[in-house]
Amino acid sequence: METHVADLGAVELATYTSLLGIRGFEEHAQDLFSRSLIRGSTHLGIGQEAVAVGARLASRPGDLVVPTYRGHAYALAWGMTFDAAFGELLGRVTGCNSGRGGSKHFADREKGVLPGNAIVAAGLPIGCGTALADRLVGRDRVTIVPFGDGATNQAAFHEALNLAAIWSLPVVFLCENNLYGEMTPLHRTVRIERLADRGAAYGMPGVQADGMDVNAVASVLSEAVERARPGGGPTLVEALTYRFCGHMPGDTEPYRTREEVDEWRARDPITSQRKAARRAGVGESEIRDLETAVAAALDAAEAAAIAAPPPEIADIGLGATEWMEWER
Amino acid sequence: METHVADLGAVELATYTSLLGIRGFEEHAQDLFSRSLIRGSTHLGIGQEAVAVGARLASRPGDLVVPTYRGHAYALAWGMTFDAAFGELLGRVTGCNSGRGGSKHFADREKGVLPGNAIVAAGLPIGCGTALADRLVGRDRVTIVPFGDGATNQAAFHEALNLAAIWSLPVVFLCENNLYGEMTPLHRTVRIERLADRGAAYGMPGVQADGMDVNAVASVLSEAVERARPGGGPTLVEALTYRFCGHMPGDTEPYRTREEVDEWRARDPITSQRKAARRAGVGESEIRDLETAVAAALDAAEAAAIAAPPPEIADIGLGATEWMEWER
Amino acid sequence: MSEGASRVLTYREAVREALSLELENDPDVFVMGEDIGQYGGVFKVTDGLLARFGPLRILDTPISEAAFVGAAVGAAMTGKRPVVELMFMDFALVAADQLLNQAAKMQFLSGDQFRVPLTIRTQQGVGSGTAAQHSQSLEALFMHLPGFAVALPSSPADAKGLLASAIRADHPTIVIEHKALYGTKGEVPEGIYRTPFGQAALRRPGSDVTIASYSRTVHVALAAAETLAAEGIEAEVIDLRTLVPLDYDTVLDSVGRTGRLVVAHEGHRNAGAGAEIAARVSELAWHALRAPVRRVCGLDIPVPYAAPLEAAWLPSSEAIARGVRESLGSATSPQAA
Amino acid sequence: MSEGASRVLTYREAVREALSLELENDPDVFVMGEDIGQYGGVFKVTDGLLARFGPLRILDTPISEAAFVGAAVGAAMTGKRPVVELMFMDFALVAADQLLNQAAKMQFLSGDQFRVPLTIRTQQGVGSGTAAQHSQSLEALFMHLPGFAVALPSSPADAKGLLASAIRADHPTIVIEHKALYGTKGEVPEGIYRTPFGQAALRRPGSDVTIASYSRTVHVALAAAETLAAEGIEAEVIDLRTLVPLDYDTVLDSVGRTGRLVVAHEGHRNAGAGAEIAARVSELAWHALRAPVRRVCGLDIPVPYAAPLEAAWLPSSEAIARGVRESLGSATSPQAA
Ligand SMILES: Cc1ncc(C[n+]2csc(CCOP(=O)(O)OP(=O)(O)O)c2C)c(N)n1
Ligand SMILES: Cc1ncc(C[n+]2csc(CCOP(=O)(O)OP(=O)(O)O)c2C)c(N)n1
Ligand SMILES: [Mg+2]
Ligand SMILES: [Mg+2]
Repeated sequence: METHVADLGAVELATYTSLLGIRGFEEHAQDLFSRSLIRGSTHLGIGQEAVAVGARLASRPGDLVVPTYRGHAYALAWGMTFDAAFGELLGRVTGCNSGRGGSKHFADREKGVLPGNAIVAAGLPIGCGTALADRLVGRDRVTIVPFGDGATNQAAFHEALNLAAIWSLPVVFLCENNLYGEMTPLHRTVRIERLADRGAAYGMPGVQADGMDVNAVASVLSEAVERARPGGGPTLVEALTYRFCGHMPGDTEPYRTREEVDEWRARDPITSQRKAARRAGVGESEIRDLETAVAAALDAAEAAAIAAPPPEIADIGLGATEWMEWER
Repeated sequence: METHVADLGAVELATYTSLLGIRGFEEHAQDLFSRSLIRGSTHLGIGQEAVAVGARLASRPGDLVVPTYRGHAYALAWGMTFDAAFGELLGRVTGCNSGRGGSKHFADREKGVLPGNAIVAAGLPIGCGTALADRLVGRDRVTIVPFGDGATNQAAFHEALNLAAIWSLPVVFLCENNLYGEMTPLHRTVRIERLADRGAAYGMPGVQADGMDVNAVASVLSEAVERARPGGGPTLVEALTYRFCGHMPGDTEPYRTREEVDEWRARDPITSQRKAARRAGVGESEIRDLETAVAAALDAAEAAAIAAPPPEIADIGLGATEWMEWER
Repeated sequence: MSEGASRVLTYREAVREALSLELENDPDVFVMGEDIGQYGGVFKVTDGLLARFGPLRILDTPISEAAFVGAAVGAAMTGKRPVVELMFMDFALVAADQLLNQAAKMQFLSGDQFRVPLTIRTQQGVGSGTAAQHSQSLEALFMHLPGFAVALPSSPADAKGLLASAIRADHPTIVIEHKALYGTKGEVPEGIYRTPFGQAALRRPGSDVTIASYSRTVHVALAAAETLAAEGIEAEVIDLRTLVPLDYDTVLDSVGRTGRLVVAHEGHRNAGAGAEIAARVSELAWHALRAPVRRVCGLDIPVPYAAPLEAAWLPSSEAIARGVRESLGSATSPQAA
Repeated sequence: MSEGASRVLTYREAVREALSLELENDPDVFVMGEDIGQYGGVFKVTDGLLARFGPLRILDTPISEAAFVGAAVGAAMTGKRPVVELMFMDFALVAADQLLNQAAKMQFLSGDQFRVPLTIRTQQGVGSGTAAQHSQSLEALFMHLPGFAVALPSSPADAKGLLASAIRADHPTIVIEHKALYGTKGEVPEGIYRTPFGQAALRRPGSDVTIASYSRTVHVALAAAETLAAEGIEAEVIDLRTLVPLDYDTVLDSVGRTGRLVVAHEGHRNAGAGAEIAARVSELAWHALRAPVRRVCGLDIPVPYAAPLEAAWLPSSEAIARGVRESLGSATSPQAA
């Protein structure tokens, strides 16, 4: 892949924009939750943005993603609009799922985003299925399935990796190892050092990537994606990352130290990417303008969502199948 | 382990007796099925007997076993009487489960045999649980959990091995790799060469054993059992074996060749063990007498079971919990 | 429903024919399951399909129900029409998350963005001695949690026609065959036809009492009706065919004429399909009912192995006849009357 | 039921107290689940237990529900009394095999050789916006498939007493808490007491209509009863407390006096707990009933996220009051009368 110097600046800036938009969205979500505007819970990926953005960089337009409940970053990286995302967070009719799913279930059919899944590891078999469909049809598409470190102990992980391996499905399993499954440290729930090594049980390559570095993620994933695409089979990619925020609002974080968090914060992918853009020749003022524009776009989308109406009760049957009945 | 020459003969003869009894029982079951005296189905382990008997040799009295639907061999190796076994096969009140379970579910609480499980791999978590109970109580007992090659693709296998590994449970996972899961060859459902290698995904030793050789099984398993007992953690043992009979009555076996079956039959563990007993100094006539005695015992138990009554309909609630209701 | 000629087929052959025709008809249809390809299925339903349609349409899977049901969900969400064979209904419990949390909910929680035209084919019920973990009837689970349409054919013609409808549906469907019916025979129309969901079939007219049933128990109910006819009691036997949607119109019409309803099925009674039917009909036909709705079901304990216990566990034709007699014998109107 | 003093505790604290007392009382009791140790549970129910009882009694598990539920089954079969926290009832579907094919059937299929004194503790229901995969009420599954006793406490006192009973039972039990109740308060007796299964509680006497409910919906029903009282309608509110076994005597006694029954719960209506209650009471109280049993339940679609939809999905006090009014307004006797 050759890139001219001028292009490089644009590329790095685009990546920065994407990261910045996601981070900003998550911070808005934090704030909206604290203002009781988000119902239930919300699982943010602050600190982990480089993995989703790297995944997008490594994939082609049209490639699919099957996110989890911690899935805002993927939806946005795949092109979901802020309007659709804020609308869903707030349960508005303008939301990507018309307010039916909320934070955990962001979906965007047109952009290739399957519904975020709130059952740990349930997206892995589903991702095998989208890949299987593509293989059967002979379609040139890859599915990326992100999930957490804790998910590698869930039943569906095992069956899905094996199925994908034996059928050489065009899917990439992307483990976001943020060291904790909810509040439980990974070392208490597995006895191995590298989760990537679990690929070997299926005859599948397992590789690690620095999940705090968007380009590192993109390059490791590119290889996996481009192996998968022509039928070379799936890969287990373990991105080493960290969430700066709690697992969910209210998480008191007794399971980790301030120092640990600070160490990881020092590797904030947003900060690094800003530097990368500058190194690639983008001027400080151009970056500032961009930052202002992103912040404004977020504010505007949030305001629009707050002002948008909730779904009509009369439409409660949207998405019901033809044989469901919902009169009382 | 030192054994005197005279003892060695007795030991090899005892092992031969155990193998012979199991083989004979399975052949009786085949015959009973063909005479429509066994209902449903029956999954026999003809050819695989050395694994169960080896497991018994490797364990101590009191150690537990959690068999599958292909579990007659384990029940008998663990000391279940022929009467209880035939009784259950035929749905008699004299059966080990009082006729409630049938061929798939042989259980013998006193002998340490948990109910055979008819859901593939479901016994693995249960075996973790008996081992966990022992660990919590500080009891010096090991649980052995046999299952098939196909079961290693089932969800519960994964979760159970991981749980046992992280908690160092006193359990041994004993995979009877007979090359087929029902009618599907293993190489079509996994992409690795050795199933034992799946242990590595859990930080657990994985070892292979010649499943046609009772002493090979016993020696590999002994190591695993004696590592597990004092808290050294679980092992995945893969016994390479073969069933000479079909998966179930009516299996037309299109998935394998006559030659393949014959090759494995040449390694029949019963024949080998007979030779081992002879080599250890047991006389031909002693062996003949034993064979006659075993055959007679089987015939007598079969006849007794055929003559035994089925459970009374009035007792249909045996084993129902206190809050079940079963009037119509 | 039918067009053109018909011939006698077994229930098994009828299912196979539906699969073949839909596989021919639509390249997006494919079939997945354990031992369904080379071996043709442990009940031999899919025999010959691999040879005919090849390994990209007929997929043998590992023993990984959660993965292949989940894969079918994903494939269905992106345009395919997978037909999954679950070898025994009991194994739905190892794939319950994919079935009931995923397939059943994807369309709704995505705000109607993704549809799941998935068909699950399975078999259930008491055969002969398959015992507690291979004999269950689990239709009530799929009835309770909204998402699946649920069919339980009792005849070869319906086994074909309902499966064909299921495969064409744009929503999750489960077609629950009965292991004891595979060898039964009946007239089956040739060619493609699709038996609509939500249309019960009147299997026997009668004026004294209505028996509503489905799957194998329809035949048991018909036998009971014969016994009763000899006693001068004319039972109307309705084969519900699908439980979701359920054709209450036909049931209510019949109860409007007979004033009495007995529901018979093999699944457990407690909170089973019969409970819903009894509750709904009691509400909707309150004025027509001359006796409480009776239920004759599988007992509320696991299925035992031994033959006499298994027989006692099942809703026999004698038990159904007794239910009818009790219905006819019981007080014809509430106290308040 | 109670002895000695009592004080006001939250529902959460009451559950924790039951766990503490049973852990103290019996060394065979241990507790297992995700994030229940160091973190004290995502609903903070088990807070402090690890510090008090140590890691051999309070076990943090991996995210492997099938394995740890199965391990609890095995441990229970060999003499322990495990108490498993399933973080959300929805996750029962990833452990459904161990719950419903294994725990529920081991005693029966072993011919009474093995008992399974296992307790599952979980929480379910609509909280605020937990959406389709974290809001389900799945009690009907455990009611339908025989094996588990099923309790759904509505008050702190019952949350403690029913859990204590469950832990002492020699059979599988599931105690289903409600996520929206954890913060609610009530008088809770000190010390060990065990609220028997199968004994409903009369929460409000009334002569015009009976409302049977359980879990959070009891409070909704009581609110409906207040509304109705203002209209001159006196509703008797029964808290069933356990669905298996179910105290039909108390319900029938009440219906014998009121002649009318409304069943209210959050689970789906179709083939839900209310269906069974309606069917059974219609059969057993046929002569006493002056109107068909009505049901007011969660809608038969998945739970939506948006606030107004979620509220519309739930059985509100207004909906329950409407059900009561319809019951009172509907014809008082069958046509045949
Ligand atoms: C089957 C299942 N079990 C438990 C949960 C509750 N839960 C939600 S997120 C989570 C932690 C998952 O950890 P990990 O896979 O590491 O992902 P992360 O949240 O760290 O991104 C758990 C246990 C669930 N949603 N589904
Ligand atoms: C969860 C589940 N899926 C499918 C089956 C049907 N089934 C019974 S035995 C069997 C094959 C198991 O193969 P393997 O584990 O190799 O054991 P083997 O029978 O060869 O001893 C299958 C698929 C089952 N009982 N349970
Ligand atoms: Mg994590
Ligand atoms: Mg095998």
